Amino acid sequence: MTARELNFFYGAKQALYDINIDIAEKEVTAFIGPSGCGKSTFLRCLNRMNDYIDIARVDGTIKLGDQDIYDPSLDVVQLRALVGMVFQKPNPFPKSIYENVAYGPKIHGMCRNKDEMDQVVQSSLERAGLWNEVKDRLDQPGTGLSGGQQQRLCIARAIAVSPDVVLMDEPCSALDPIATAKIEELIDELRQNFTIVIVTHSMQQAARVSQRTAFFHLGVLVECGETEQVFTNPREEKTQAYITGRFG
Amino acid sequence: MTARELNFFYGAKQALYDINIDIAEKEVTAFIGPSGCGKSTFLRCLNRMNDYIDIARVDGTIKLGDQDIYDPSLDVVQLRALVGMVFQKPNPFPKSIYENVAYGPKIHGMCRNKDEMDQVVQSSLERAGLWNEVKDRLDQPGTGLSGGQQQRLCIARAIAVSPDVVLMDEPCSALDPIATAKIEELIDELRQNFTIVIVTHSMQQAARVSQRTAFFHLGVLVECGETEQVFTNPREEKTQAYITGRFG
Amino acid sequence: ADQIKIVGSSTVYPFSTSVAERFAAATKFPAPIVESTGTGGGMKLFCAGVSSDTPDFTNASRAIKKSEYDNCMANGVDSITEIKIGYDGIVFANSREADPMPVTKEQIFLALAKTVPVDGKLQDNPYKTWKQIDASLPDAEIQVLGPPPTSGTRDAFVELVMEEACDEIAAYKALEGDKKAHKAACTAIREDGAYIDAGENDNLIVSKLVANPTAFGIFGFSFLDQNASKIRGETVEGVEPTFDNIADGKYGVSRSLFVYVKDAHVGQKPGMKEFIDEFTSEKAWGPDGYLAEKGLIPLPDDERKKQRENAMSLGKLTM
Amino acid sequence: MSEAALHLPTIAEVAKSEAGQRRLRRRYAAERRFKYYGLAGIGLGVLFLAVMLVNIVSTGWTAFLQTYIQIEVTFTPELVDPSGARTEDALRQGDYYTLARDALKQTFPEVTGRSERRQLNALISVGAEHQLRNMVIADPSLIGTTQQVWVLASDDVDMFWKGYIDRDLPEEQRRVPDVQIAMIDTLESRDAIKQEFNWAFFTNADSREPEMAGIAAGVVGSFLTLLVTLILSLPIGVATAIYLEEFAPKNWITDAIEVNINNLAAVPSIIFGLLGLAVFLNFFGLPRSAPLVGGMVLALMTLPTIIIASRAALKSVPPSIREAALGLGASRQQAMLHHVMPLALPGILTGTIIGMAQALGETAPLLMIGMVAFVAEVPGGITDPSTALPVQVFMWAGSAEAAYQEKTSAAIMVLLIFLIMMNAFAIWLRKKFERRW
Amino acid sequence: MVLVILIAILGLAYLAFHYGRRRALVRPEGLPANFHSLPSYYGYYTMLWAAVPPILVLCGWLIIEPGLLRGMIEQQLAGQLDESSASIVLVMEDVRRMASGERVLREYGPGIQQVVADYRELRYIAYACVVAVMAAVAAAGFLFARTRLVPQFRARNTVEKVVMAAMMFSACVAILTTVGIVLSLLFEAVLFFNKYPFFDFLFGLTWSPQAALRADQVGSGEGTFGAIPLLAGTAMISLIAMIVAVPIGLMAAIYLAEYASPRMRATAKPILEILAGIPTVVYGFFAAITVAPLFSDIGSWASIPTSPDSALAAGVVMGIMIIPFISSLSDDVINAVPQSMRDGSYALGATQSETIRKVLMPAALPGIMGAVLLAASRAIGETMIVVMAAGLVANLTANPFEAVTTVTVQIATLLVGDQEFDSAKTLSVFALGLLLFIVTLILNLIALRIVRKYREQYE
Ligand SMILES: Nc1ncnc2c1ncn2[C@@H]1O[C@H](COP(=O)(O)OP(=O)(O)OP(=O)(O)O)[C@@H](O)[C@H]1O
Ligand SMILES: Nc1ncnc2c1ncn2[C@@H]1O[C@H](COP(=O)(O)OP(=O)(O)OP(=O)(O)O)[C@@H](O)[C@H]1O
Ligand SMILES: [Mg+2]
Ligand SMILES: [Mg+2]
Ligand SMILES: O=P([O-])([O-])[O-]
Repeated sequence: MTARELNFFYGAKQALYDINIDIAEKEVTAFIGPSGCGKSTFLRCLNRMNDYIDIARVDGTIKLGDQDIYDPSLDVVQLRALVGMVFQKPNPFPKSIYENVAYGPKIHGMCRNKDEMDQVVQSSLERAGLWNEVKDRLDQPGTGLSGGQQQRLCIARAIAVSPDVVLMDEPCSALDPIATAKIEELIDELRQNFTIVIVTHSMQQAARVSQRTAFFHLGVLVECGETEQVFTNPREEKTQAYITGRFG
Repeated sequence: MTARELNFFYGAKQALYDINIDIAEKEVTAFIGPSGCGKSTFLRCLNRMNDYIDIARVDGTIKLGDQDIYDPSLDVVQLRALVGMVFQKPNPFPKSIYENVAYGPKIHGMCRNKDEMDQVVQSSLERAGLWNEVKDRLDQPGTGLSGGQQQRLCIARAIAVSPDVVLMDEPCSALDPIATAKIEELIDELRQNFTIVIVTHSMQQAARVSQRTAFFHLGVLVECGETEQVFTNPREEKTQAYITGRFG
Repeated sequence: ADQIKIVGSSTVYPFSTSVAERFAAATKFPAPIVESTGTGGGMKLFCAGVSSDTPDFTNASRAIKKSEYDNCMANGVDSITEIKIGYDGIVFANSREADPMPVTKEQIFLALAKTVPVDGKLQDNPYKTWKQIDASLPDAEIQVLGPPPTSGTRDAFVELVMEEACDEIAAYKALEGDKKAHKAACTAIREDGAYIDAGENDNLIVSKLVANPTAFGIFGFSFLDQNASKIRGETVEGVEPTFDNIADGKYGVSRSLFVYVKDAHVGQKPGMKEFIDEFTSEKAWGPDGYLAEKGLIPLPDDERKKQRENAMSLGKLTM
Repeated sequence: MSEAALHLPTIAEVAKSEAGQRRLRRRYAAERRFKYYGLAGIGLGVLFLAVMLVNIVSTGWTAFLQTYIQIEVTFTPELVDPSGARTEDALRQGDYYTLARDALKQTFPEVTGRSERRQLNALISVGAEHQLRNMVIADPSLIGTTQQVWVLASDDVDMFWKGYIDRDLPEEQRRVPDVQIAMIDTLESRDAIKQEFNWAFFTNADSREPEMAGIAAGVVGSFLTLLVTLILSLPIGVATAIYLEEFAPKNWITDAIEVNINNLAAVPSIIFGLLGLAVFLNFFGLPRSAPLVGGMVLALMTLPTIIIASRAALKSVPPSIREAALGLGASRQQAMLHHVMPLALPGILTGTIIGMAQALGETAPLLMIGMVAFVAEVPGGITDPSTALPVQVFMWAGSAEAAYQEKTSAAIMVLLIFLIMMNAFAIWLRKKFERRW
Repeated sequence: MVLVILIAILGLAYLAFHYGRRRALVRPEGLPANFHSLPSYYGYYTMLWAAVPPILVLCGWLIIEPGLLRGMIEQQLAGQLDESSASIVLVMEDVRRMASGERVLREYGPGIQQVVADYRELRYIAYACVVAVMAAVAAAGFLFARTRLVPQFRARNTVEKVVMAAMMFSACVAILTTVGIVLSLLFEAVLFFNKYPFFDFLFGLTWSPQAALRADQVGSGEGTFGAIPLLAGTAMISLIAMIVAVPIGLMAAIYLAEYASPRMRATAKPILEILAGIPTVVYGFFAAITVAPLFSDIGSWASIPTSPDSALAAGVVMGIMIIPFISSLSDDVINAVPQSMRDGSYALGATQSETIRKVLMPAALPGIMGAVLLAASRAIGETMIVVMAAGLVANLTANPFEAVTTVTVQIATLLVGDQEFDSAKTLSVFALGLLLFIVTLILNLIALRIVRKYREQYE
């Protein structure tokens, strides 16, 4: 995905300034930056989740492949299927585990029959590393799982429609360290099949899971590059200041 | 202040285990540790703010000078005047700036007349480094200030009753970097007059402002010592792991 | 709390309030409070005792019952005076849009009784239309809206129409030996939907009749009087329910209305005597009086005189 | 990864396929339909409301006008004050009935026959007598003079003049016979009949004569009742809410209280009437028909509303405010009184007003405690017998005279205006003090 | 008299407050805040001790006064009573009036005049005693409070305990109300069940309270009181109401919560809520005059057995009334579903209606169920609409075009009916009231449980 000259406004307040970025395919890109710098806002621009905020306004282009995602001819419903999302707090639907995963394929009419659906559910749960833990209780509510399992269920749900890109907004910040480690492992595996964008507060986490890192500050994309390079040898002074903990 | 063999329970769940700590006077002590490790819980034990949680139960002793603060003969209201508190989110009363600062002295009957009160308000605001910014609008609502100013107002409010100890629970986590820097500066100044205990998520901040650091993990006080020493040469392996970002 | 307090029947309520209003305007006494509690409820309050918090008068759409009288006595209300104030015609009416349908009491009985004689044998009322009762009547479904069992109007209707008709029908003569069974057979009203209990609000009956021209209603004359443009009172036994016919006693379906006085309060509560005086004055209950205007059918002249004398001298009721 | 998964289509393929596009169109159609259902729901609700309002207003508005007739009155001393004492008492007892009749005779000298005279007398209201009486008492010098006086017409004339009675109907079917119509026509030709705004509707108490009936007693009765309700339910409700929300320990007693309150909010109002009858009237011996008892019953009914609203208001004050106060050494009650209460007050008031509005419209419990009374004088205190506005509506709805129908609707209009005003005030209050934390 | 005493007590309270406060203001030089609490708390403390005991005394006196005084002169009065034929109660009333200097209508002889004089004197003495006692307890309270006005005394804590007690008492009013309701119904209901067997009432299939009005009227006997037809009628009308209200209310709530712009929400919601604010008498009027004839026409046109006061008319109008209950409660419930649920669904490419139907509705279902049950209990207890628009005869029918009656209708009509008060007919009102209370109680308890569970789920 690429963004060009992207400006974003909440009413009169500008939240993003002239963002230009290329998000590499089948890699993990991490967004870091102090609180309120616009990471989540930008992430939500990528699958137009900001559409539902009345006062929000976007300027500039974001392309998925060759397709401008803000092009009126593009259907937002299908865009969201192509660009999945995982949230900060695990938010499984209050339905069974099976139905949670099957929800996406069902509404998009991706499966012709129950067998296909079963397959999709199973393979998604397998890819999310949850299958072994839940295969005997697919009909139990997803809300009954532990926090880490719930988050993996949400990831399974997101990848069940086989999207191109998966966006994750601080997916581990509500989890304990062990669950966090599991999710990080999973992200590492998933990048074989999906382009992944992850927002994180923890620089350690960014360093651990991402191949590329983008540093935001006050709505501006300060620096974007190989994770290795950004953390050891940042081009910008601000990045340097941030990662060494001089502010934030 | 000293705590001895302090155990704390939320109902059946133990949140703190055998805490023993001496908090040095006129110094800044920082509590660090991963989320949910009990930092806030312990801080709130120090001025008995946990009293109002129905299911909470405390075991062990905490002394302020020679006074056991959980002694039934001690009036909790007076304890709180001696041990002030500043919270994570700036929480000025929705009243004028003047009234915000004057509230503590008023309920404790500390001033005999308006003049005395004026003096207390002014000196508190001065010490909180806010006087110059607000002296012309003391009658305007405290909620109209910027976040950083609000937090300084809360500090002014806390020190207006001239407590011995000021507790701060992540006082900067809702603030932007510039405001954070100001508060940190202020804390540094205040320690001339007050004993300060600060909970922080940011190890950098702990390193910057504190003289002593205590590291909590899963309700246990793992290590407590000179900040310098804890960060450069921790005694415990867990501390080492935490400050180098291997978990949390 | 020095006003006169009146409770009791909803039927008498409009008349008592009329008197109360004139009384208040023409004298220096405060306006009496009139509460519509129903006859039974009124009796209970009235007989609760003597003291200025208890009612001074109660209205009734029937005479006081022995048990109520005893209750009064037991509670120290040892002297009450009965005033019969007039009649309330009970009419059998329907919408003006329908054709007139003169009826007899027997026809009404056959239409409404729970059991009727068929070929000399009593059985559950089989009639669905008026025509089945009598060939001269229209071929319309029987549908009669009337007062509920709780009401004094219903009671009077049963007595004056149903029982009288019943006495004329041969099939019931056989039962005469067993008084109880006879009564039961004569007074029970069918419950299969042809008779519709229509609540205490007679205005609603009127509007329901207007909406449904095949339906008939049973209610007090004053409602017919006020709604003459929309509804017609049917001729019963050849007599039309008009003011004069009822006053003359020609129209047979009417009942007496009463007011009871708590004698002990006369001389205690200001205005008691004057109120009785106003109620029993010609200007109020006479043929040209304002109560007649409200729909009260006056007593005959001599009866009025007797009632007034008895009332003014507080003749004590004995049972 | 299972091998079977390889056959599955990806979303990108599905989206591009013909079937996928068709499906998408169907989904959007469903979306639009669903939205219309929602709109229809609201529309139906609003439609019902509109129908009811139109219904009420169209029958009720004429009650705000009343018909008057001009007659020539000679204040004969023999009738007005036979004793010649000229004291107020003496003047009050004058024969205004005959005076009014004579005046009509004087105005229509051509009417002679007995029955026609009766029709003539029926032109004017009983109120005319009262009016003449009050004129004389106010100004005894009128005695002996002859005056042109506008007096209240009777309800039948009023109905006729307003067009509710069709003059083309056969005579026996209308309340106004031909003779009277002729008289009214005469009056019209002399400009001696007119319609005026019906102030009396607002200043008079109930009356047996529809043309004189007003809502003053009902309004004052409702006001007194609500006053009692407010005085009782507001402090008790707020104290309860504060206790439950801020101080109550979590135990079975608190639980019982909560369940009780929530249950009382949905207990049928008529049951509260039975409670009032049994406890307040029969057990405590409080006076019947009094706003005091009505207010007490309604207060019990309103309590849950106030408690629930107050608790919501208290809950919406962020805990940080309490913590701030407590952290400074305020006691819990001080924190409550100094900081939480002022912030919760708008919410509490909103709940209170809504509770009061409900209480204002309540009828059934008042029927049980004797507030269905004919009250011809505006009540002066909370122990005076009294009625209430909705009960007045109920009583008028059951009266025989056709003219009460428009009065009923008009009283409903007044009641609705009060209710809407109260609700609007509550909404305004909520808007004005709405705070996002 | 009482007023004067009350004013005196208030004055005393004010003085006591000031005294207490002043005492706490005095403090040794240079020692700020050495009293435990703020001065005004010492004021309140003193005030409570000085004012509450005399007020309690006064209340006690006012309760026993009439009986006490009357008892004291009744004997004397009885001796004089042959003078007048009026009952002792009335004479007593007159005596009290005369003693207070009011005029009475009756003429009384010197004997009674003497009683009046005695009564007046007695009352005078009694009041003097009471005032003396009050003064004594006030002084004692004050003096006691005075001994506690020392720095170590925790006045605030004590005052706060009193305030807390007052608040706890307020909280108990709700319980007292319920107890009052149950007792007031139970007492008379038991009388009813003495006359009529409990199980016949609960399971009887005929409701026909046609008790005889006059002794000679044997016919219908004491009446039959089987509650089933009433319950069935109530259920039918409520069901019709719910069938009208639930879809409309729910759809309106969904639109308001999910689609409507803030402007529309701000206007449409209050407008709908007016429907709930309209007095039920008005609905009753509307149902009886406008709606009932309409359904009656429809019924006859479709040649279904039809009654002019059909269950349908009352039910539909009641349904209209209930719309705002459903819509408001459901609106709250839908809003309580966390935004994260919506986000989750949108992020998977669901449209808004899919999100609502497949995610929000299932999530909100328990809450909506609770709302529906609460509204149902409202419908069951609604009185005025059915009193004016529903029937009075207890038909056991399933045809909504026919008339049925409800529990509340029977309560309202029987109680103001023609029967004596101790007849089974009138007493049955209380049995019905009890039944109604229990039914709605059960419904409410279930509904509240569901709603509570639901709230906890998302808290
Ligand atoms: N719905 C909204 N309406 C108005 N302003 C908003 C809204 N959401 C976010 N903002 C503002 O936009 C700015 C960027 O917010 P954003 O949530 O993107 O930051 P972030 O980098 O994700 O922060 P965090 O790390 O705390 O999640 C912030 O100043 C925030 O206050
Ligand atoms: N009111 C409460 N009731 C029950 N458990 C609680 C309560 N408050 C905190 N806890 C639990 O106690 C533990 C310690 O919580 P505490 O808030 O002290 O952690 P913390 O170190 O301050 O975390 P953070 O950095 O997120 O503020 C956590 O597991 C938390 O879930
Ligand atoms: Mg964010
Ligand atoms: Mg914390
Ligand atoms: O109210 P009534 O007793 O006359 O029916």
